Amino acid sequence: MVDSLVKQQKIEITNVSHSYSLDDHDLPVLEEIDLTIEPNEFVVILGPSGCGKSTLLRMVAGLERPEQGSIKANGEEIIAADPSRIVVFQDPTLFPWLTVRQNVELGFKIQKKKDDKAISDMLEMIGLAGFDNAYPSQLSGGMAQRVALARALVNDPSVLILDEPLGKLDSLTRITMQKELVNLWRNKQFTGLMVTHDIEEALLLATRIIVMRQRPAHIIGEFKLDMDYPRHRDSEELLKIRREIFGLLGHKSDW
Amino acid sequence: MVDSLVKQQKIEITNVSHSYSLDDHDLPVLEEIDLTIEPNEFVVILGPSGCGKSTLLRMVAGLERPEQGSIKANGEEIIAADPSRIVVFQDPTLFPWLTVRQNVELGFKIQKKKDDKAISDMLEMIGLAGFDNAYPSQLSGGMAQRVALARALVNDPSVLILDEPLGKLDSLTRITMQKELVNLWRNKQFTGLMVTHDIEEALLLATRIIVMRQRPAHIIGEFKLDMDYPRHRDSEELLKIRREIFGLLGHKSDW
Amino acid sequence: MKQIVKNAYWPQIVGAVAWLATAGLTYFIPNADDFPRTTTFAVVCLGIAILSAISLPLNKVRYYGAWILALALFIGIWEVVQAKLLLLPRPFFGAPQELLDVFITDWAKLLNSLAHSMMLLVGGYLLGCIIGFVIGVGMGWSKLFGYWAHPVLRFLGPLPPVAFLPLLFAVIPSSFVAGELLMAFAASFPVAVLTWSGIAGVNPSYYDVAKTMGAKPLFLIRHVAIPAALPFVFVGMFMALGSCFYMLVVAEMLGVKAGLGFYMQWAQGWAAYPNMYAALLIMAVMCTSFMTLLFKVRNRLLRWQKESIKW
Amino acid sequence: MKQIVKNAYWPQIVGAVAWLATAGLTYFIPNADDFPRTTTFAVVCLGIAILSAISLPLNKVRYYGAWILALALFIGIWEVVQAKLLLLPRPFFGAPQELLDVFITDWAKLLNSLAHSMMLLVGGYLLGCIIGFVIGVGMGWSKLFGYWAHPVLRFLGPLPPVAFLPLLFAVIPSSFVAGELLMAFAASFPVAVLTWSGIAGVNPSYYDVAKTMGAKPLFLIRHVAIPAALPFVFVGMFMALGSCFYMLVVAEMLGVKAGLGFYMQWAQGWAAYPNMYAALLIMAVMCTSFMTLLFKVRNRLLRWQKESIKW
Amino acid sequence: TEMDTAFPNVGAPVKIEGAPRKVTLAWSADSICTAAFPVAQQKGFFKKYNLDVNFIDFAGSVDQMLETMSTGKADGASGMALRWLKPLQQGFDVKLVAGLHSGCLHLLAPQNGSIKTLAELKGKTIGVGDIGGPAKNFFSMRFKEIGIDPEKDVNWRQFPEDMLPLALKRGAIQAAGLDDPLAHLFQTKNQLVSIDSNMEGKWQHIACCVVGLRGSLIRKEPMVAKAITQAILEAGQWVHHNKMEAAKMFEPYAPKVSAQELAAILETEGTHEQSVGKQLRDNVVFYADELKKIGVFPQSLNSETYANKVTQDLFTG
Ligand SMILES: Nc1ncnc2c1ncn2[C@@H]1O[C@H](COP(=O)(O)OP(=O)(O)OP(=O)(O)O)[C@@H](O)[C@H]1O
Ligand SMILES: Nc1ncnc2c1ncn2[C@@H]1O[C@H](COP(=O)(O)OP(=O)(O)OP(=O)(O)O)[C@@H](O)[C@H]1O
Ligand SMILES: [Mg+2]
Ligand SMILES: [Mg+2]
Repeated sequence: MVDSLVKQQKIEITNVSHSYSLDDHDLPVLEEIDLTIEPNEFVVILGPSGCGKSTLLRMVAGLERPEQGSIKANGEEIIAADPSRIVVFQDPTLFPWLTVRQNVELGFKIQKKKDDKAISDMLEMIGLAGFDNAYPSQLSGGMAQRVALARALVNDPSVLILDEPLGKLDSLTRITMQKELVNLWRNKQFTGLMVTHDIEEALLLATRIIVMRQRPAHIIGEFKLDMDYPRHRDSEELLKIRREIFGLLGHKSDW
Repeated sequence: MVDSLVKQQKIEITNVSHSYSLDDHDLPVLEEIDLTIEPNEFVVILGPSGCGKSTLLRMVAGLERPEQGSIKANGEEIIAADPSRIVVFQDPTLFPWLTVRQNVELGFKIQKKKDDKAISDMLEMIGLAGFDNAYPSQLSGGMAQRVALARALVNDPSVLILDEPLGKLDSLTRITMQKELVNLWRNKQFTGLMVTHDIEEALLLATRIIVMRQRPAHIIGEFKLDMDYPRHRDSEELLKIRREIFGLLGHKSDW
Repeated sequence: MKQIVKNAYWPQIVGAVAWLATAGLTYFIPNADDFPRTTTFAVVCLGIAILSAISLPLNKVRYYGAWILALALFIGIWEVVQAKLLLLPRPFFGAPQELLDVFITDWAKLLNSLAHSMMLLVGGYLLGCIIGFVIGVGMGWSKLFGYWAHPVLRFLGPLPPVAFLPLLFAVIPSSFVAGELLMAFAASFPVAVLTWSGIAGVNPSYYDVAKTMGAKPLFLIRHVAIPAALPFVFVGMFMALGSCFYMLVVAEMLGVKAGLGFYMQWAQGWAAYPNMYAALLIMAVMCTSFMTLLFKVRNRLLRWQKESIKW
Repeated sequence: MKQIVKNAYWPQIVGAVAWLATAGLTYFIPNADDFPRTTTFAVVCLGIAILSAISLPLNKVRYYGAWILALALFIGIWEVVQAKLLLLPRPFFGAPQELLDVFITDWAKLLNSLAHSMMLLVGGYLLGCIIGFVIGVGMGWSKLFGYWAHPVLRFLGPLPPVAFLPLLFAVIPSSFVAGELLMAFAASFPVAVLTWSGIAGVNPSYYDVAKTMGAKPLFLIRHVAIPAALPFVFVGMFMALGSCFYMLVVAEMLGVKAGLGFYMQWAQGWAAYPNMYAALLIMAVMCTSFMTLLFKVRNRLLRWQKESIKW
Repeated sequence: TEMDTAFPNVGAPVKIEGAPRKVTLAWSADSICTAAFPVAQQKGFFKKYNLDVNFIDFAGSVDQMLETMSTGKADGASGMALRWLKPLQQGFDVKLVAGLHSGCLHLLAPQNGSIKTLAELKGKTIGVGDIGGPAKNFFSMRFKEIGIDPEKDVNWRQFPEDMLPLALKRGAIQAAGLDDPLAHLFQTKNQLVSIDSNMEGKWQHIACCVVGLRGSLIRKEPMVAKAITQAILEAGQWVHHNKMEAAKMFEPYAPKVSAQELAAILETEGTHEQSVGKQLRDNVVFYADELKKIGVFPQSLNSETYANKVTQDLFTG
C-alpha cells in the first residue's frame, strides 16, 4: 500500500486492457492503454460516451483491477483504494442520510481527524456556506456536485481523480469552479487526473489532454499545453487545438 | 384553450412577476418580465442558476399561473397545459415503468393516436434505435435525456419548450443533437423557447438570446442573431457576442 | 377539502348542536330495556357538546369539525336504534351507555390490563426488532450467513407464530418469557427480511466513496450499509408492530394475570360484549398511539428521506 | 461462499453418506419406545441418500450440498436423541417417524385441509387486496375521501382482526363468508396504507409531463399514479399475505369443516403433537410457496424496478 | 332400541313428513362427550327421524357457537353447561332442551405429589385453559362448598389446555382443571391423578354437557326440534350401552388415541344421566344458585326466572 503521507505520486499505466462480461459475451472496454502521469501534472481525458474513461479512473483509484497490464503509483502496484488517491465520482453519490457538512467531513471521520475550520473554509469556497445542515435531497444537482467536490478536496489528496466533476453545473458556476480547481492544484501540488466531455474545460485546465476513441478505449491523441494560467478561452492557440480535437473525435469543422 | 391544430403560435409575456412563499417569507422569483416570441422564432434564455428560468417556462407551458401579469398564446390567456405546447423538462422524468418506446409513445397514447413508424424514426434520430424495450433505469443520464427529447418532439408541437434539454449529454452527442434540433426547427416550423447554461449552445441555435440577472429574474440583455445555419463556433461574430454575454453575466474577460 | 373544512365554522357548530341533541334524546326518551348509566351518558354527551362549542376558535379542532358532527350523528343514531328501539340483535350489539358502564365499573381492571399488555408488547417488540435487525444485517453482509439463514427465514418466517407456542413453552421455563419470545418472533421476521433487503440494495457506489477515503469493513457496515438500509428497516418495523398487535391476544394465553387480550378472551367466553368492546376500544387507542410514536421516531431519524409510508 | 459451495462436491457427497448413516442407525439401533414406521422412515432416508448421490452433476442441487448435509445431521441427531434415547420431554417432542406416520395415515385429511385453507386464503387475500387498493387510491387521490378514511384507517387498521369476529359473525349469515371477510380485513389494512403512501409520494413532475401532453384526470390516475405507486402497493401486498397467514388459524375457528388451522387446533385439543407438526409443516410449505408466487408476480410486473424487498 | 329406565321419557318418536329435513348441527370434534353426534349420524338415528344432518365443526370460543345458532347458521349444538350458562344470560336466542350426560371435569395433580385433596390447595395456584371457563367455575364452586374462598384463597392462572401438564411439572401451578378428553389422557400420559371431578356427590346427577337448539326453530318447527333432540338422546343411550363400539366410531375424530382409551373415558362419565323438561330446568336452577355464590351470576338474578328463560321442555304438554 502506498503511504498516505507521500505527497507526490507518479502514476504509471502500462499496457492496460480490460473487458466486462455482459450477457455471456465479452465487452472489451480498454485496450492497451499506456499513460504515465508525472507528479504535478494535470491530465485531462476526453473521449466519447461509454468508451471506458470511468473504468480507467476506477482502476487508478484502486477500486477495480485491470485484466491485463499494470497500474503503479510511485512504482508500487495499486491493489486497493487508498486515501492518498481521492475520487470525485461522475454522480455526486452524497450520503443522503448525512447533512452537507457531515458529507464533507466524511474523510475526516474515517481518518478520525477533526478540523472544523477546514470544513467551513471548504464550504465557503464552493459557495455553500449557509447549507451546512441541509440534506442532499434538498440540493440541486449542481449544488450536490459541488459538495462532492468539496468532500474530496478537503482531504488534501496527493492524487485527485475527477470524473466529470463539473458536468452538472451551470456555465457561470462552472467557470468559477474551474478557476478554483486550477488555483487549488497550483497551491496544493497534487497530481490531477480528470475526465470531462467539455473540450473547452479541458483546454482551460489541462497540462496535457488525452483523447480516446470509442470503445474499446485506446489513446488516439495527446496534446501538451504549456500555456500559463489563467488561460483565455478565445486565444488562437486554444482554438487551434480545439479544432484538432474536434477533428480527432470525428467532427467536421463546420460547427 | 388554444386549439391544438393552430400550428403557429405567438407567445406574449407581459409584465409577469412571481414569487414563492418559502418558510413564511416571500421569495421573489420573476420581476416584470416582458417578452414576445414570434412564430418561428427560436428564443434562448441564459441566466444564473436558480434565477427563475424554469419557473417562467412552466408558466408558458400552462403548468403554473403568474401572480402578476399575463401570458398569452395567439392573444388568448394561457390557463392550462395544452398538447400544442410540449415541454422537455430539465430532468428527463421518464416514466420508469414504461420502456423507452412506450415513453416516447406517451403523447400518442394520451391522444389515442397510433403511429409506429413515427416512433421508430424518432428513436433512430436520437440514436437509440436498439433500445426500444429498455427501461429508463437501464439508460445512462444522457440516453435518458435524449429519450425525453424524443418524447416531446414526436408530438409535433407548435410550441416547443426546452429546459436545458442537452445538459447531461457528452460534447459529441451534444453537438449532434444541436444540429438535429436546428434541422427539426427549420423543417417543422415550431416556435422554440429554450433555456440553457451553455453560452455556445445558445449562440449556435438561437435567433434571439435573452439574458437574465440573478433572482428575481429580470431581462438584462437581448441579442438578435440573424446568421445562417449551420453556424461556425469560431466565427468572429459569435465570439464577440459571447464576450458581451460573459460581461453581462458578471465575468471579466480574462477567461 | 382540507382548505374548505379548515375554514368553515359550520360543521363544528352543527356538531356541537348534534351532541346536545344526542344528550337530550338520551335523557328524555325512555329506554326500551333496563340500560345502566343512561343519565351519566347524557351528561357525557352534553360535555362533548360544550367542549366542541368552546374549542371553536382552535384551528386544529375546527379542521375536525365534520368529524365531530359525524360522530354525534353516529352515537345519536346508535342510541336511538339500540337503547330506545332495540332494533339490533342482542347481545352482539350493546347500547352506548353499556360501554360507558364498563369503563366506569371496570376501569381499574382495564387499566391494569393495559399496563400488562403494553409491557408485553414493548418488550417483545423491541427484542424482536433487535433480533431481526441483527439477522438482516448478517444476511445482507455475509454470504455465508445468508446461505444458512435464507432458507430458514423463508421457511419459518411466514408461519403464524402461534404454531410455535407448544414448542416454545416446552423449552422456555417462564411463561412470561415465552410470551415475550412469541412477540419477538412475530416482530423479527419482517424486520429481518426488510433489513436484509435494505442492506442488499445499498448503492455500491456508497461503498466506493468510503473506500477511497480509507474506510475499513466495520466502518462500511456501521456508517454506510446500516444508515442506507434504515428506510427499509423502518418499513419492517412498521410491519412488525402490526404483527405484534396480532400476537397480543395469543401471547396472553400464556399464564398471564392481566392483559387486554386476556380480558377480551374472558369477556368473549362470557359473551360480555360491552366489556369486550371496551377492551377493544382501549386496544385501538393503544395500537394507534404506538404506531404514531413509531412514525414520530422515524420522522426524526429519517428526516433526510423524502417519500415514505404515510400514517 | 456462494462460489465456494457451488463448486465444491464434497458437501453433497458427505451429505449423501450422512443420509445413508441416518438410514442405518434408524434401522439397526432399537427404538426406546414403541414408535411406528421406523422401517419406512429408514427407507425414506435411504431414498434421500440415493437421490442426493445421483443429483451430484446438477449445479443447482450442488449449491445446496451443505444443506443436504446439515439436514441429514439434524434428522440423524433427532432420531437418536428421541427415538433411540428418549431424551426430550414427550409429548411435545416426537420422533421423526411419528411425523412420517401422520403423513402416511392422515394424508387425505391433511390434503383436504390444505385445499380448504388455500381457498380461504386466496379468496380472502385477493378480496382484501382489492378493497385495500381501492381505499388507498381513494385516499391518495381525493382529499375528501382521505378526510373521512384517514382517521378510520388509523384507528381500526392496526387492530387485530380477531376482535371483529363476534360483530362480523353476527352480521354475516355465512360463516365461510365471515371467515373470508376476516382474511380480507387483515389484508386490506397494509395494502390501503401502502397504496395511499405510494400514490401520495408520486413525483408531481410525472403529472406535469402527462398534463402537457393533454392527459385528463382519469389518465393521470390509471396511467401515472397507479403504476408509479405499484412498488409500494407490492410491499403492502407482501405485508398483507403475512397477516393472512396469521389469520388463517383464527378464521378457521368459525365453523369450518376442514383447514390446516382447524386441523392444528383439533390436534392440539387432543395433545396429538405429531399431527400438529405435520399440519404445521404443510402450512410452512404453503406459506413459503405463496410468498414465492407473489414475488414471481412482482418480478414480472415490476421488472423495471431495481431494488426492492428480497425473498 | 329398548328404553332404559334410567333415561327420561321423551315420548313417541316424531316423524317428519316428506323429503328429509336438512339440519345443521355444530359440534366440537375435540370432545368425546358428544360422541352421540357422530353416532346418531352413523347409526342412522338421524335418518330414522327423517333428518339430513350437516355437521359444522367448532374450534372457536363458545360465544361463537351460540352466535352460530342465534344467527341461524346452525339449528343446534352441544357443549358444556358451565360454558353456556353465563353467555346465555346475555340473551342469545338459544334454548337448552336436554342434558346429555354428567361428569367430564377433573382437577388433576401429580400422582406422587403432596396435593391429594381440594382442601390442600388453599393458597396454591391452579391452572385452567380459560379464566372464565367451566373448570374455573366448577372448581370454584367446589372450593366454596368446603369453605375456601375461590377468589382469595387460591390463585387461578390461564394456560393453553394442552400445556397444563408442563406447567404442573414446572411448578407454575399445583393443580390443573381440565375437561375430557385431555383430562383423561393426561392422567395416563403424565402421571397425574384426578383429585376432584364433577362425578362427585350430587354433581354426578347434574348435566355436564347439554344440547341447545335455535330459539326460532323451536318456535316455528317444534316437531323438527323434537326430532333432533330425540335422535341425539337415543344415540346417547346407544352410546351408553355400546361404549366400545361408540369409541370405535369416534376414533377418526381422535388423532393418536385408541378406541380402548376412548371407551375408558366414556366409562368414567355418567353417560346415562340424560335430562329433559323439569329435570333439566331444575339442574339449571341449581347451577344458577351455585354460580351466584361464586359471583359469576349477579346476586340480583332470579334463578327460577333465568332457568325458565333458557330451557325449553319439548316433551310435556
Ligand atoms: N460493472 C460493469 N459491468 C458490465 N459493464 C460495465 C460495467 N461498468 C461499465 N460497463 C460498461 O463499460 C463501458 C464503459 O463504461 P464507462 O463507465 O467506463 O464509460 P465512460 O467512458 O465513463 O462513459 P461516460 O462518458 O458515459 O461516463 C460501458 O459500455 C458500460 O456499459
Ligand atoms: N415550488 C416551489 N416552491 C418554492 N420555491 C420554489 C419552487 N420552485 C422553485 N422555487 C425556487 O425558485 C427559484 C427559481 O427556481 P427555478 O427552478 O425557476 O430556477 P432556474 O432558473 O430554472 O434554476 P436552474 O438553472 O438551477 O434550473 C429557486 O430559488 C427555487 O428554489
Ligand atoms: Mg463515465
Ligand atoms: Mg431550471
